[in-house]
Amino acid sequence: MTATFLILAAITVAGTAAAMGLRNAVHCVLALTAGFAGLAGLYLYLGAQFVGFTQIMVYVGAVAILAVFAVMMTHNPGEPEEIFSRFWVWGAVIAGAVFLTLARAIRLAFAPADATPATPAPSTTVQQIGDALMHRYVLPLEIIGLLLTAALIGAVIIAMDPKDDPTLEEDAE
Amino acid sequence: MIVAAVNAGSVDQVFVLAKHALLARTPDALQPLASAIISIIPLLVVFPSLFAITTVLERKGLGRMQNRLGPNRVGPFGLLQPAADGIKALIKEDVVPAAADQLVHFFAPVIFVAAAFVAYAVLPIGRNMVIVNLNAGVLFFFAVGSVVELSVFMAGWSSRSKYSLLGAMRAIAQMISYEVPLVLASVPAIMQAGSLSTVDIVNAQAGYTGIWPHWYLFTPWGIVGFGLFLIAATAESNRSPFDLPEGESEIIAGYFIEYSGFKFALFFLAEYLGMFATSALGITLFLGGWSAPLGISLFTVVPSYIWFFAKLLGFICFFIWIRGTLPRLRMDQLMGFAWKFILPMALLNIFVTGLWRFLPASPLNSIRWIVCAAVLAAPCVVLSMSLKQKKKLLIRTYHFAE
Amino acid sequence: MIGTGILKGLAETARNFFLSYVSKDRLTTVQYPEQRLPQIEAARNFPFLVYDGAEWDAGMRCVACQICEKECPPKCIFIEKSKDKKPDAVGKPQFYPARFDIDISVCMSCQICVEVCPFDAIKMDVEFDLPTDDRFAGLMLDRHKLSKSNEYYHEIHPTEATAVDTALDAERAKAAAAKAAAAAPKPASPAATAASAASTPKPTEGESK
Amino acid sequence: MSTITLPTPPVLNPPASLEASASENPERLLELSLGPQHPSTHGVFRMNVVLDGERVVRLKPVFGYLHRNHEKIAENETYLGNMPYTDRLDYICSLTNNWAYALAVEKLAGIPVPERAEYLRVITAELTRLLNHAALVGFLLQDMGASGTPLMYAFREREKILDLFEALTGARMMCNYMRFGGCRVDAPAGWLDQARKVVADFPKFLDEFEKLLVSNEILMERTQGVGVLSRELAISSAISGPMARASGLNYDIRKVDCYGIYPRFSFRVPLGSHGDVYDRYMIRILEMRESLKILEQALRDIPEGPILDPKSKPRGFRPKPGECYGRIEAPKGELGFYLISDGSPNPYRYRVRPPSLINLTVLEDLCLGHNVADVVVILGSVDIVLGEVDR
Repeated sequence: MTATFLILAAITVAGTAAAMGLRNAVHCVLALTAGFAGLAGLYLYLGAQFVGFTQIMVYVGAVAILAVFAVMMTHNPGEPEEIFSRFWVWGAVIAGAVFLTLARAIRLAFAPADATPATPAPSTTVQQIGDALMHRYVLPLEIIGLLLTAALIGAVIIAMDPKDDPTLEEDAE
Repeated sequence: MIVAAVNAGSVDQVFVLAKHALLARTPDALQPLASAIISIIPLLVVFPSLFAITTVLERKGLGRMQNRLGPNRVGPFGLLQPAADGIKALIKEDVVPAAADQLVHFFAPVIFVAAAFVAYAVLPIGRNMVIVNLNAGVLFFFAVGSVVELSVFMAGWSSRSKYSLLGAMRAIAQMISYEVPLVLASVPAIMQAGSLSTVDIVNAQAGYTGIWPHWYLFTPWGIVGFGLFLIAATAESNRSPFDLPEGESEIIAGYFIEYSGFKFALFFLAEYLGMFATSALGITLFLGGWSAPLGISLFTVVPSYIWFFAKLLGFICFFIWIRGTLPRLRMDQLMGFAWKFILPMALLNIFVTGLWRFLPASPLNSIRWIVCAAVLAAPCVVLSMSLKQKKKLLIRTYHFAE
Repeated sequence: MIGTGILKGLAETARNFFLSYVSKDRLTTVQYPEQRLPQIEAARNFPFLVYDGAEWDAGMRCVACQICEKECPPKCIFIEKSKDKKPDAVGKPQFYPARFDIDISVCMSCQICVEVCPFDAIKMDVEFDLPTDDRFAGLMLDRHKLSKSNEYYHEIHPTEATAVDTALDAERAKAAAAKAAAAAPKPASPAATAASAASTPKPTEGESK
Repeated sequence: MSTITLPTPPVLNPPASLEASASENPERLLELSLGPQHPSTHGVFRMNVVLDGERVVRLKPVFGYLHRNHEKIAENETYLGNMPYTDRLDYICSLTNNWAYALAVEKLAGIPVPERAEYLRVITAELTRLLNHAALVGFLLQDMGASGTPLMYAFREREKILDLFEALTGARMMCNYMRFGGCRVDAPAGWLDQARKVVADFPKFLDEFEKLLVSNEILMERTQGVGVLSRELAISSAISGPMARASGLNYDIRKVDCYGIYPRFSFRVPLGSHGDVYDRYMIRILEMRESLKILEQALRDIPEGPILDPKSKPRGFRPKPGECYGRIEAPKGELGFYLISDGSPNPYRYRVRPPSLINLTVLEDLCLGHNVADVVVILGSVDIVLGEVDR
């Protein structure tokens, strides 16, 4: 429970809590990004450098920008939204269920009597991760690659403007 | 000679020895914290002062290119001009537009400068003078680089002005679409060095054959990689032919149009720091980091950090030279140029590096040179020929009427 | 090839960069307050009134004929005639302006007043830094501020001043000759001069008081 | 008393295709006001631009910020008193404005002009053309982002010409030099040699300019095919000057009217074929070379002699009643003065045909479909000066 861990944990929890509580949608998204950054700090603190950097690059760099884009472009900050929507009851029930399952899973993981303090994982260098990707997990890597390209092309077609899409014009005539 | 060597050694390591001396005095409990702070403080001093010198260098360099003098009123030869600019930035009123979103408007430059500074953690300035030697150093650099876009958009959106929104949209599109070629242009150096850590990459380029250094620049894929890296770096730091986000003549100042006073100065500081960081990475990957350009003893005596800053100065002069000459690209051309020309070339370059690595070694590795150079030159020739057929970019002839 | 145009442009700016340290005609910057460009002779800024001799009030050439006031396009000259007379440049007693104001915030230095003035009384000055802290009175130059000596006129516009002076000397010589001729046959026709003096208040011949 | 019903003003031709797309999803469009305080509108000029993303959907020029009631003032001024005001029309080329006004009044009153004055008029007018085209090409490249370098080269050359004007007329930009029937003051000693030296040095600057940017790929990319003006549209909108010649229209008033002594000089008129910004940029550079040819010939055989017939009095000039329209090839296009005289010292009606304003009417047709960066470049290539547009 060293000082850095407390700080990083505080940032993550505060960020995610603020993401839920703030009134202005844009502030929520930025608070969420702070939460992601806190999480990345935790990974680095545990010595998992590669995961930490990818977390920063993917979540803070790309996902956050996507979310900020979406919120800033659609929300006009004029009318304030009310905090509690009518279905908050269902929300609470589902949240409770999720929390219980997670708590049980963590407790089982530490079944042996002493909950030893979290020993940092053996510091795996990027080299080993690269080898693993290229040898044992090469098939899933290729499949995910294929999936991502397909998704990318799909997104481009959806976003393409109907005006300058040649295929549509033929049907129009 | 030995005395010279010892002196050379000690002069080169003077900062490292100073740090150990300081550390010896601090109590053990504070040891890790003190060592971090001691290595960060010179960074916070050196690079902003380099920013100050660059602003003078830029204005005088541009001036001379335009046959005028450049600032020479404040201090000898205008060298105190950055001090004057700094004071002006501090004194000027910090206007925040009424409709602006105060919090986001305030945090944008803060995050921008923070991200710019954090990127220096992995850059080796001299022999074992790197703040932290991460074994995924280059990945860290690009991860932090991607945080900058978030702050640009926060600035653009929160100032609630149409011009800043247009500027922010352009900035995001440009940065994202040039981040990919930047990463792919640096992959060949990583492949050749076999590690992501910047220190390993510099050590891999250390040796000399005869007097020629083993820099990655002197290989066919190195030249092309360096060229692509340079273009992507200019675009990434919003410098001249790609300075669309703050196209003065079109949308006035882009995303930092509603900033004034010290926040405006912070944006400039962050932009220049970003430029230095990307050039420093370019030096590390292709120009052998802090190693001397020639193997002769006269050069190797000079301390390593001097070479690093000399190369950085070379980069800065190149950026200023480009800024003084080239007009700006338009938004769609800029994107087309990135996705249609630089990205394919970067991918081809990675393939050629692989080729280079597994071709049989031969005297002066001439075979590898010819094969790789041919593979790389082919698309450029094809491209310029296709442009000619499509009658684009043609110098026209005019007929005259009597 | 694709990049040659850009390289040629870069070479051009590099050439200018290094040449600006060497060749003089390229670097034309003049550090204004310390160094100044040589004054071009025909330059003109705001008008001034010329006076001959030492005393500005008596030697003023202007005879308040108000032609310049009528002809000035932006109407920035204001003249009040004097009641009494004084001898003008040629020696003939003429009116003189009791008040002659030019509002140099309105004047656009078009020198039409110089062109239409029959007495060469108003010329264009070259003085251009006239800072003042008062927008209205500071920019309304009165008679005293406007009048400058003929020597000053020779200093700023030498060729033009000499031409004006030769014309004036010729006129003075002609007037003196006319006076001498008028004095000689005086005994012959005293009645004619007496009659003409009574009828028109403005005497026609150059009779000095 | 029958009420007078005013005819409703005809709606200017709304581009049908755009109306449809604009009304289709109005909230997608961003209405942006470029100017009047904008770094690249060459003066106080506003453009109400409706953007779809970065593409221009509608553009409404708004001007009048610099309207100084020039023509009404002229009706209360004498003929000579108007001459200094013509300097302020197109404040970059004051001498061609003076010449156009002097030409109109001379045609109205039938005043002959001596030989030396005609030569001085051609020399000063062609020097003004060099000045204007150099400054314009510099500004065009400044709008495109070449941060000031070409502009500084152009202004360095412009300074030499302005010094010539100051030595001749007394003022750098507000020359007020031409009079009805000649010029106000003769060239001082050594002025003609100085002029010959400036004209001899000018090609060096033009070569430097062409090497710097003409074959530059980025410039070609940014200007070729941008803001295309078709020949028919140019003819129907009365476009004149380099903008019309860039669309292939062989119409140069120096060749059409042969006013002054232009027939004596041999020079050619460059014509473009595409009518886009690149052509307008190149036409102006080629025109500068033609002006240099005229200047060399004029400076070579300028005769001695009077510059104004001595008996013409500056004051009390009363032309006989009548009307006339005098026009010249100003650097921006056909600059004309239409005068009606009723015999009094003040003109009854004084109308200026401003080439910038008339060339500006087609701005929307040039800019449709391009994006914001091009609008600025197209406006730069139209070469407007707000003094002349607003009068």
